[in-house]
Amino acid sequence: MNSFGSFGAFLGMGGYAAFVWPSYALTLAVMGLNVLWAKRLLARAHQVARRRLAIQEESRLATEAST
Amino acid sequence: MDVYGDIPANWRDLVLRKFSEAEDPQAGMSDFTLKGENVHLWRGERHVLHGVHFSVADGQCLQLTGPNGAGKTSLLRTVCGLSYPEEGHILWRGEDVRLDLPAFHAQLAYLGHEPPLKMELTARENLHYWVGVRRRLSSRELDGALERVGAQRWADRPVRTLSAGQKRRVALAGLTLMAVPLWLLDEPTTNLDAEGQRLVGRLIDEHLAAGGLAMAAVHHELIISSQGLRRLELRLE
Amino acid sequence: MAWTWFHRLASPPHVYRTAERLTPWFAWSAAILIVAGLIGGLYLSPPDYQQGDGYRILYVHAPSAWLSLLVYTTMAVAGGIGLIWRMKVAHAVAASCAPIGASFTLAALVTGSLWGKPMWGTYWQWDPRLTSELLLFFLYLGYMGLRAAFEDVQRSDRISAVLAVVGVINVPIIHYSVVWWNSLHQGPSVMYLGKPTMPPSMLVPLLIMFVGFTLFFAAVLLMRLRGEVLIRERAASWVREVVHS
Amino acid sequence: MNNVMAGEAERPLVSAGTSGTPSVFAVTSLMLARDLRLAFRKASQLVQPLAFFALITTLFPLAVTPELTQLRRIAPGVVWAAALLSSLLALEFLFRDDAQDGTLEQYALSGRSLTGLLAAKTAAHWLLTGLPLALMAPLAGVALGVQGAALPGILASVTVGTVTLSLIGAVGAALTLGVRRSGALLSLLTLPLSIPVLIFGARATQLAIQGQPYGAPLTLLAALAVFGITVSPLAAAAAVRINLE
Repeated sequence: MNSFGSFGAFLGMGGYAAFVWPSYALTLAVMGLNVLWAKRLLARAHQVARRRLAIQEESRLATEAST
Repeated sequence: MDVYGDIPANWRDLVLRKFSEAEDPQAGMSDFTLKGENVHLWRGERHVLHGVHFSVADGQCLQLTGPNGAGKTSLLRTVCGLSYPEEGHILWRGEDVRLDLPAFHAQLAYLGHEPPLKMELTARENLHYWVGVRRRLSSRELDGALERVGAQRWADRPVRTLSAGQKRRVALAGLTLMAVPLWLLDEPTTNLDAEGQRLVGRLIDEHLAAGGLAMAAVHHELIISSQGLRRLELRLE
Repeated sequence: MAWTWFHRLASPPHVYRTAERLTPWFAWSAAILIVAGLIGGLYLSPPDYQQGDGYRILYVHAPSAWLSLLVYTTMAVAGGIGLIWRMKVAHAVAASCAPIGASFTLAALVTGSLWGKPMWGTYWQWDPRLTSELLLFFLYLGYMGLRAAFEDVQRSDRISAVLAVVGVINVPIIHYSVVWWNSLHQGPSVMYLGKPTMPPSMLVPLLIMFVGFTLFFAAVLLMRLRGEVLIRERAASWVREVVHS
Repeated sequence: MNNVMAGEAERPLVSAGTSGTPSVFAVTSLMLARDLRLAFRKASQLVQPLAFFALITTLFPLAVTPELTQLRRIAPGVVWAAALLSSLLALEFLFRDDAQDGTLEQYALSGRSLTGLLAAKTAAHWLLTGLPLALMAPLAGVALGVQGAALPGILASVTVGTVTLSLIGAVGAALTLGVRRSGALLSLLTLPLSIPVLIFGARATQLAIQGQPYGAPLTLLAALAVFGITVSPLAAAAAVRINLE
């Protein structure tokens, strides 16, 4: 079924371990970072929107109070 | 086709306009009027223009007043098509100016805060290159315009050596040379002495008498004798 | 008008809610496919007769390189739509694309050079594919630099859209001029990508990875898009609902 | 158009009639004349790129070797890298001066096509920087040990190549018009797009030095220039309008 006799051979990658594993690690890290950045962007956008709504609410109340 | 001619800003709108013209031969025959309908403009986070309405008929001058930051300059820039209103329309003779901006631009002259002059060129050269893009100018015409604003004595000095008021006068000469019906002026009397302010008033009066229109953002009342003076007060939010 | 459905579809609240609804679907199917591709590529597929197990880098390198191009194209098309129809949502899509594309371009570059070491004996060869990828990375950097140079989001959107459209026209020109240049200097090119003679046991995991990476891009794009749409939306009542729920 | 005016006025009618509208040719030559006159009043700016070009060429014999046989080998690279960098030098101010004193705004509002006006400005820029560089390139070639027979080839390739460089530069300058201290960003935007010019230009120069026919890369350079002429002014005009907004 597979090409590796043992788990050790799998980790060894036929002598190419030093190139194969870092490649996979880097690519998965890039994917993880992308998800993280996206979550952070979304959280920040929510925060900004909330602040903006609060300011609008305040100025609305102020104009209502003055009239 | 003329490369410098009318290039449609937006092909889709142009197609629509072609259709409406075909259906209504009267379109485009309405007055020489400028109208703004419910103009909203945002500048970044700032809501600068809140649904501004105005109209200017032939022979009228609309004077824009209001404190700094009320949107006078923004309104002028929106009217001339530099800024794009988020909502609302600017209508020129009943037609949205966005449908054919180059044709609208050919009918207007805009003077901003600073006179649009090159410091290295003389007043005469400046007018030649600035107005020459729009229309052919004879040197007699140029001389006439320079004389009208009292600039003939220093017309051949580099603009760098002129005072702020003198530069403003050169810009006014350019304005009259454009020979267009619509003037959009941002603080036209800045840096001018009392005589210069009267000159601006005289130029506008003559322009209105000839059937032209003007819109001017001002801090000090314009000195105009024409009956066509109207006001629009812009307020801060 | 025929355009109303289009505008309703592209209205910010509709886009925000649809993106929210679709994200998990894309994310989970991407995760499943990528895990399947990893197992297939790292474990099940046979070693290459020439490159042994070293060729397995292909399964992350090639999909990354594919995304680097796909994302740039998406960004340019979205930017172009935003420019022509003045559609904020399209600009939000373009803004979401850049960091994703740049990061995968970097991944393609580094995995390519890690692959090059055992194959060429050096980490860097001026091979046309890697060179084009490097230039693409510079294009991304320029785009992001230009975007960051403007404070006003509207202006930043529109200016960078012009650059993206100019860039996407130039990408093929740059690529083919680099290929032409390389053909003069005949460097060693051992790498192969999707050779038609690939046995199915090698090819299937690769295809699974391509689809998985694409779905992953879609999922991250939709997440970023929600943020970018919110940033561009001003006083809208739907924002209140979204933010406070 | 409608010249319907009330009253008699001494000055020209309030609407410019089509009879008074200058032709395309007249407007183009007016713009060219203006930019050339302005440039000659600030002549030091004209000389700077040329001095820069000469300086870079001088660096290589000092840094690598004074031996002409070896310099001849790297001459194409030196000439083209120097041309690329020198053409960047004057770029930042291509539209900036006009934007700052408001003349660019006047051109955008002149009713004439901004695309055409910017094309004329780009042509002036090429006449002022590209052409002098091209005339100087053979001199640099001589200094690098190139034989006389190769000089026409160098002249031709740099002449055609700098046209495209000016066009790419115009887009970059228009994009970064609203950015303060845009020098580094401008290089980041324009250099990757200039790679095809570098490749074909250096190749044509190399073939000329080796005494072989260089028609093929020169044709490709010309094709790039033609393509640039059709795309660049449009993109520059779009960018300028956005930056004036």
